[in-house]
Amino acid sequence: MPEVLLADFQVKRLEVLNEKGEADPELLPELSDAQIWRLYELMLLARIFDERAVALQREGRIGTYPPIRGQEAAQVGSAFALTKQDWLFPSFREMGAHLTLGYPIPQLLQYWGGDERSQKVPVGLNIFPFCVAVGSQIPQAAGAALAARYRRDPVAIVTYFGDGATSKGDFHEAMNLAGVFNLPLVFICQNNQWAISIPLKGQTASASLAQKAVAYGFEGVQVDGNDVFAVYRATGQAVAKARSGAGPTFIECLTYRMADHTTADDAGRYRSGEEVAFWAARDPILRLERFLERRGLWSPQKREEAAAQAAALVDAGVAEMEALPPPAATELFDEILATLTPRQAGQRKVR
Amino acid sequence: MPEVLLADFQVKRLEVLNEKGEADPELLPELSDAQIWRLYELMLLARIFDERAVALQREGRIGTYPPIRGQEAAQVGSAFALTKQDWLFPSFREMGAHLTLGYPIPQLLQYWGGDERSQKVPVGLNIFPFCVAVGSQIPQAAGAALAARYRRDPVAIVTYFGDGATSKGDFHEAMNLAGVFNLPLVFICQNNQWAISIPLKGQTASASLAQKAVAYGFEGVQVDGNDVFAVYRATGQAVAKARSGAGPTFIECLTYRMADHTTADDAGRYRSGEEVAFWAARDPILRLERFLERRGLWSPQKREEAAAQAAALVDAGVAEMEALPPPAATELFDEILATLTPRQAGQRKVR
Amino acid sequence: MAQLNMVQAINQALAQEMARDDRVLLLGEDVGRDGGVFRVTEGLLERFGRERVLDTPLCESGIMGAAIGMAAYGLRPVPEIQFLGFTYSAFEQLFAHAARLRSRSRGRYSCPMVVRTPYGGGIKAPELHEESTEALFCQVPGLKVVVPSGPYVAKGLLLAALRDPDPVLFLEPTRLYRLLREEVPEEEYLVELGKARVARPGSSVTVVAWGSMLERVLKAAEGYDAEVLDLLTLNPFDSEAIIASVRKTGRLVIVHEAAKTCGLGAEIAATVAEEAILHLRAPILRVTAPDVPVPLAKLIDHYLPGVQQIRTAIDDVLQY
Amino acid sequence: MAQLNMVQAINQALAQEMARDDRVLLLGEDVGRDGGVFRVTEGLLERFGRERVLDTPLCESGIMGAAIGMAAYGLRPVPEIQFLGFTYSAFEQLFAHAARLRSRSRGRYSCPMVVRTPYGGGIKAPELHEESTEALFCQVPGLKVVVPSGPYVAKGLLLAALRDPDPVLFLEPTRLYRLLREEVPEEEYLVELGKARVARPGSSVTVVAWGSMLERVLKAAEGYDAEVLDLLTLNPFDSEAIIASVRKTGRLVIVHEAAKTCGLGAEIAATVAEEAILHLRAPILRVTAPDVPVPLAKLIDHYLPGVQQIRTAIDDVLQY
Ligand SMILES: Cc1ncc(C[n+]2csc(CCOP(=O)(O)OP(=O)(O)O)c2C)c(N)n1
Ligand SMILES: Cc1ncc(C[n+]2csc(CCOP(=O)(O)OP(=O)(O)O)c2C)c(N)n1
Ligand SMILES: [Mg+2]
Ligand SMILES: [Mg+2]
Repeated sequence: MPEVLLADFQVKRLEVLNEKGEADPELLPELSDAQIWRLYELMLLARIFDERAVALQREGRIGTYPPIRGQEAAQVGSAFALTKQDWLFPSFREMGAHLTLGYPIPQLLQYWGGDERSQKVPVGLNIFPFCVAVGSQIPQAAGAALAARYRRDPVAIVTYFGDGATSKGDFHEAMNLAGVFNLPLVFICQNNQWAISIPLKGQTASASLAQKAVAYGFEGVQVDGNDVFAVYRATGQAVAKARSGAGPTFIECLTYRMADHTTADDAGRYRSGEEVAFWAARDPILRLERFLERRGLWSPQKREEAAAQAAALVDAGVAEMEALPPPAATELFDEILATLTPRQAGQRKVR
Repeated sequence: MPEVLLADFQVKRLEVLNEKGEADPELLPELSDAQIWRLYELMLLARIFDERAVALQREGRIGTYPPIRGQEAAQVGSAFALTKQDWLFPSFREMGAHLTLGYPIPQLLQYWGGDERSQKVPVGLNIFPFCVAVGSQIPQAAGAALAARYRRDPVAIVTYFGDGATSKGDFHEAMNLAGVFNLPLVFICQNNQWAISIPLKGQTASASLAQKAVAYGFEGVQVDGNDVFAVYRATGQAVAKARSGAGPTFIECLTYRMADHTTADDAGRYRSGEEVAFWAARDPILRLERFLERRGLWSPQKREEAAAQAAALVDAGVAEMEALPPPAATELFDEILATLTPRQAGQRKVR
Repeated sequence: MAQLNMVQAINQALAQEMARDDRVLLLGEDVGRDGGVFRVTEGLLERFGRERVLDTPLCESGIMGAAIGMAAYGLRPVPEIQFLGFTYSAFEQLFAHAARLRSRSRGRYSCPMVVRTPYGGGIKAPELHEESTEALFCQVPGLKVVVPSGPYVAKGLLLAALRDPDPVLFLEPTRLYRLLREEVPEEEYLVELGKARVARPGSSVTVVAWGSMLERVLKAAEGYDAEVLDLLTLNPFDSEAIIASVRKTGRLVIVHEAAKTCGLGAEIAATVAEEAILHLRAPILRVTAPDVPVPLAKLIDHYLPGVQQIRTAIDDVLQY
Repeated sequence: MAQLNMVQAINQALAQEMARDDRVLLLGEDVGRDGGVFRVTEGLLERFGRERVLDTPLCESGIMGAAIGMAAYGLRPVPEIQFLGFTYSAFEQLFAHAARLRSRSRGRYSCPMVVRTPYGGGIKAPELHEESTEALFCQVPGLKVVVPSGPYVAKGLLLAALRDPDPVLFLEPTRLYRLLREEVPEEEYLVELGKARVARPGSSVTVVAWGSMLERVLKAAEGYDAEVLDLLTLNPFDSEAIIASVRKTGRLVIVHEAAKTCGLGAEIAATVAEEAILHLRAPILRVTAPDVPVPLAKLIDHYLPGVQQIRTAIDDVLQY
């Protein structure tokens, strides 16, 4: 009758590839060498795209841009586990996921260039528009998952968000809906340990984000987010579970935002160079290179070649983006409603 | 390196008094017989107040009213652990807590009679107005706790809400703030297992509400909410902890809403008579009576006497409430702003 | 033809559209088992099952967000928010997402959904149960706002809203739910969105109203040669009909139960002051609630515009 | 006297009031260590410590709710919402609680707080960073809404807001943050809330504007005998000053960067059409953004009203 134990919850962390590039053979996902090389190429592409985007912003050729440096394993590894039938509800800092799913580079750049027209996601990709209002995409993903379940579509709905987003009511309400309706939904939290200047411990007192799933009655797991295999494995399991109707999963990818919050930010104001250096040494691309090297698949020259290829893709994307004519003023009125209101139509006429 | 255990969380349940009225001697709070009798009187008062309020509504003498029947132990037991210096942020269904703290009966009835003027909480009681927007009082309690901490006031801030409220973003944001700032805050969830027609399992997939605290890095505990000693003990510990600066606590009082959601509701539409009967047999007042009887403190006649006293108090309250003159139209403009805007002042003139 | 009240008319419209179109589904607090706190969705769970009528947890923002995701996926969700006063916490989803999904995705996704919610005062309910803040929503580009004034138009407007390709906020005047019965055809019919209805023709003053105020305006208009327009759609509102009437009458009174400042009456008045000022023979008067929060039951009748206030305004513009 | 930009003027007002009154404290995302994303609160954490300048988790509704609790407890919190577009999720707390706490408690509690937020367009930032939905808030009884148009008034208005016994929404036009410098006295001074300022006297047309539009209106007014009113407080707005000016000029143009429908321009026009119609010699024109969502950077200049549009409207009313 006294204090009784009501429940016991264990929260786990998945690691596959260590700093030295050694993989746990039991946990290493079944991926061919070609697939692993593809992961590497995509991570490099993400890195090079990101560097170029930052440079373009500095040159005034695009607008404010949020770098993904350091999060390539978390983004590429997770998106690699998806198919084009799955639905993706991103925040604004998962360009690595977009690239992995084949999102056109010019269009990504066009978005950060502030061009409305870029927001039309190509048909064939079930990706939602970038979402700047932190966390607000998460309940929308829950709705898509309800719809998919209603339609009996064997797809997974995936939503990305950051550590900061977990503080918002939207995250909570969506997690709760996912639990109650046992939705085919995968929550991928890019815990890059910062929300602009707020460090993780200023964001939550919980020791991990993974344990937040306990509140909603479904599985949460932390993965080493700089370990592309761990991310891929956890996501693969979660999407398979979702597609099979076995319910939602929350995945915390513990990673690090190596660059500024955006090009308008100066992270030097609020965090130490040592911390950044600590994480730079844990660069997810380096780690995969060490693994590949152990397998005899990598050399500095191979990197050069892959990087050159990626750079060429990005170059072409930049050129294509910059060749676009500026939008006309009437574009303001495009796709506002299926049919403009009389007042809108009148306003359009005088533009 | 493989799957590692990140953390282990145990969620506990506190029970002191069993159905037969036997108390665990180790856990029984240190309360004099007089105090225990006072608890009993307050629970009876809450019951009788509630019955009268429902009757008044049926007779058209007050408006829609949300009964508290079945929740007397959870409300009286928790409020009994507070002092008048503590701050209370209620929802709309804790009249038992109000009565325990000495809130005037006429004023409670006046509120449910739809009279603005009742909302002026008496000076000397740090109670916030009733809050109908479910959950929205919870972050406000977090703010008061921040203020109390800033002022170094050794007080506890307490907020009440239901199981339904735990689904709302406000609950989440406030719990998270409490964790991050280690606030002197006690969250008391009246889990009466229903939110209008939504049963607990339609509200959340988590096995208990207590485990929700895991997400925020602080202690959550379930108590038998029909056990006034368990509720008092848990609340007493939590408010002492808060006052001493040791941070927040979440208390789930597992109880049952024995009546309709409000007088406008018909619970027969959505729940079974058996369920209601099951819980009626677990009436918190009955249980305390059995305990008192074992101690030789109770008899049917003593109940009669106590009930008659409580009824007299309620009668007097009803009479006082009904003697109030109706509010004047200009009351619409009272206490809207410290100084009315010119437009408001003009509107007031023509009433 | 059956005599239905507004609750029945709305219920019938929902049932018919759900039967016709399997993309339509309902979600919200207590919409299933309980049939809604006003019984508007009564019987629909039994008829269409738990997958079409979803009882949700208590989370207005989550409900709205989920409806957006459903709509984008190809469904036509009908989220119910239990009272207009509880949409405030869903405002971000409604304003920044539902209304903008088409534009934010340049047409790749759209958001055909009908948000239903009881609206307005006069039912002697607790705080936040009698809000009439329609103008907040009329300000949102991309969102349509509709208010029926009786059972017949309720059914036709709701069917039109359910077939609209964009999001519609459907405000149901709570005071009218069971106040009046009208002949409501069993078969489907649409009342076009964006068009006002001449509720009563007249030639010396135009009175514009909607929702539960219409009934009071019609009472007040007795004995006057007043033209009463029932706006029906608040956004986009039928400025053409208003201006045509004002051209004829030269006088305009606008009646709404919301507070005055920045209410929809302001937009109507401003539109006329911009586009038809030469036709005005008197100031444009607004009869509204005062600029204070909606009070509790005992003061609500002092808050809502009454027949006498409307009459006074009509007299004022006529005698100007 | 120092030449300060608006960021510096606001920072100075905050610092001075915090030094004077220990009830004043700041909370919000990145307001501490980072000094705010626009550096408006720079140096205040260092000067006043972590208990007076609180870096919060990312939760706008929670921030607003917490500020209410602090205010009720006797403090004077200054919550910052990082951009106006992110207040939408805090709407319930602001609308149903902050603005009503005094009335809901019949004066037992009050809510003296100043919600600061960057506001308006023209900075080429991502979505929801350039909203100008002031009219949503002007509709809330119990909430004051203030918009400075330059560094001098920014300091004086903010100090007045910080001493106001009720909640004030203080909208800081982002485009102006560093656009202009003005002489700003070091010592404290108050600019009274609720009063408009004649930014430029004139006699043939009244132009009302606020915030970042004022600068454009002043440019547009060059060469005209236009009286330009800088509204400064949007709720309650200074209808007396507007009507007095319109009595003189007989013509009114209202300029705001928000979309037209249900913008604050509507309320101003409606008020004049109600109270001063006989003095009008021309329609009341509104120069506003179109009724579409605020676009991204490449279209923002097509969205915001420009000098030429304002001139055209002035010409139109003058030639009417
Ligand atoms: C609702 C909302 N509040 C504030 C902001 C401003 N803001 C943009 S990103 C950001 C931090 C987000 O942190 P996190 O969720 O960890 O994502 P990250 O930036 O690290 O990818 C903030 C505060 C916003 N965009 N949306
Ligand atoms: C934000 C909000 N949504 C909906 C409602 C309508 N409503 C009133 S009480 C209630 C259920 C609340 O359930 P719970 O939190 O468990 O409290 P209980 O009624 O059981 O005391 C609902 C949905 C409301 N008042 N506020
Ligand atoms: Mg982050
Ligand atoms: Mg409950």
